[in-house]
Amino acid sequence: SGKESPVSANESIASHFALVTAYEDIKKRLKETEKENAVLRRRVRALEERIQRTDREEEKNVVG
Amino acid sequence: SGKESPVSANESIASHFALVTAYEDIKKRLKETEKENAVLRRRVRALEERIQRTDREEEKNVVG
Amino acid sequence: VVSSPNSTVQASSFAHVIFQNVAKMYLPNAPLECHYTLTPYIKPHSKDWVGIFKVGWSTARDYYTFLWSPVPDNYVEGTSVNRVLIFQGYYLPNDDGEFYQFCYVSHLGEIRGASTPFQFRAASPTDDLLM
Amino acid sequence: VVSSPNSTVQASSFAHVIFQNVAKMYLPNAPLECHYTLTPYIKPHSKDWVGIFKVGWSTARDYYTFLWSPVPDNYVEGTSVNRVLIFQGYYLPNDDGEFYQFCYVSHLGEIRGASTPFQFRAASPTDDLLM
Repeated sequence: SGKESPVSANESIASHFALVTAYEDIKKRLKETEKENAVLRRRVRALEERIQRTDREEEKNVVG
Repeated sequence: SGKESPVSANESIASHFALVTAYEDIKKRLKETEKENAVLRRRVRALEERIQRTDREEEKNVVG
Repeated sequence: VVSSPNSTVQASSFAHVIFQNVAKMYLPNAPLECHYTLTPYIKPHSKDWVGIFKVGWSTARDYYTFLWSPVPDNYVEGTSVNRVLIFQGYYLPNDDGEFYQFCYVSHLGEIRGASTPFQFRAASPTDDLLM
Repeated sequence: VVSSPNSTVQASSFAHVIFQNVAKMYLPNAPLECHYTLTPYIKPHSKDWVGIFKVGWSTARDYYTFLWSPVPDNYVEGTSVNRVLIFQGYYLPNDDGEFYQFCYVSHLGEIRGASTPFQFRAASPTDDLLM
């Protein structure tokens, strides 16, 4: 950001190309990570529900 | 990708600036999502261990 | 085709318009509010416009859709002004998994501001991206 | 400063060198293998080099570190050649949370290839990024 030296059109196109390459990959990774995240959230919810059910059953056993 | 018309230096710099803005934000989101992911993985592991413990205890109760 | 080499002066001008409260997701086919601030560094013109661009665009002609940015009523030069434009759902991209961004383009075709990216995503009960 | 406007010819030349098997993470302070393919479209020169750049770099002078890319022994023009360079750990970035990429730069300073991005991250037992 401190660099204010003029950059040639060709260099500017080259750095843009390189950034596009990087951006496309980071975008892909973000989408993959978001998908994994959704899967993990569902898994957490399912496990939590299972534990709640078990807890309720145990309570019944103790009370009954 | 089909567009092969020459782009001026200024336009090239402008589109680069816009891409940098987008890239920086997507990068930030990837990092945040990866962190969430790590938290979720730990949560899944903790819940799974808890369920395994409960299952073992129940088995003992049944057997004992 | 090649323009003057004053890229450093140009560079700072890319942030003369600041987009505010840009969401990560918008509903397709629903009106989209675009909030932005004209900083004192820009002199608005009635033929300035705000475009929605797919991230990675090459030229100002690559816009997906656009709206004119009217000069504010009672505009005083050198002041900061908040503006809102509403894109109608009909003209917006579908839920296509792509990232888009707003850009403010002057009547001379210069980019004066670019937003963070957003997607168009249909609401889904299985989507809960909040922790 | 402004170069000739043959940007379309130039554009395709950015993929004349293809980086292979680029990881998402590398250990800092450990030797880093960089694999790449010289396609038949590039005529390698002994003063060509491969640099590690922080993503978002502006000019070829912004490299973090670099190695010369020697012309392969028995090189036959117009053929495809796989190459490996090994960056020594001492010269690599630390675990700084930034993204870097390899770029192949010709002896004339032209970018002829760019890799996908990677980070330097110290190994940690709590890190399990695999599902």
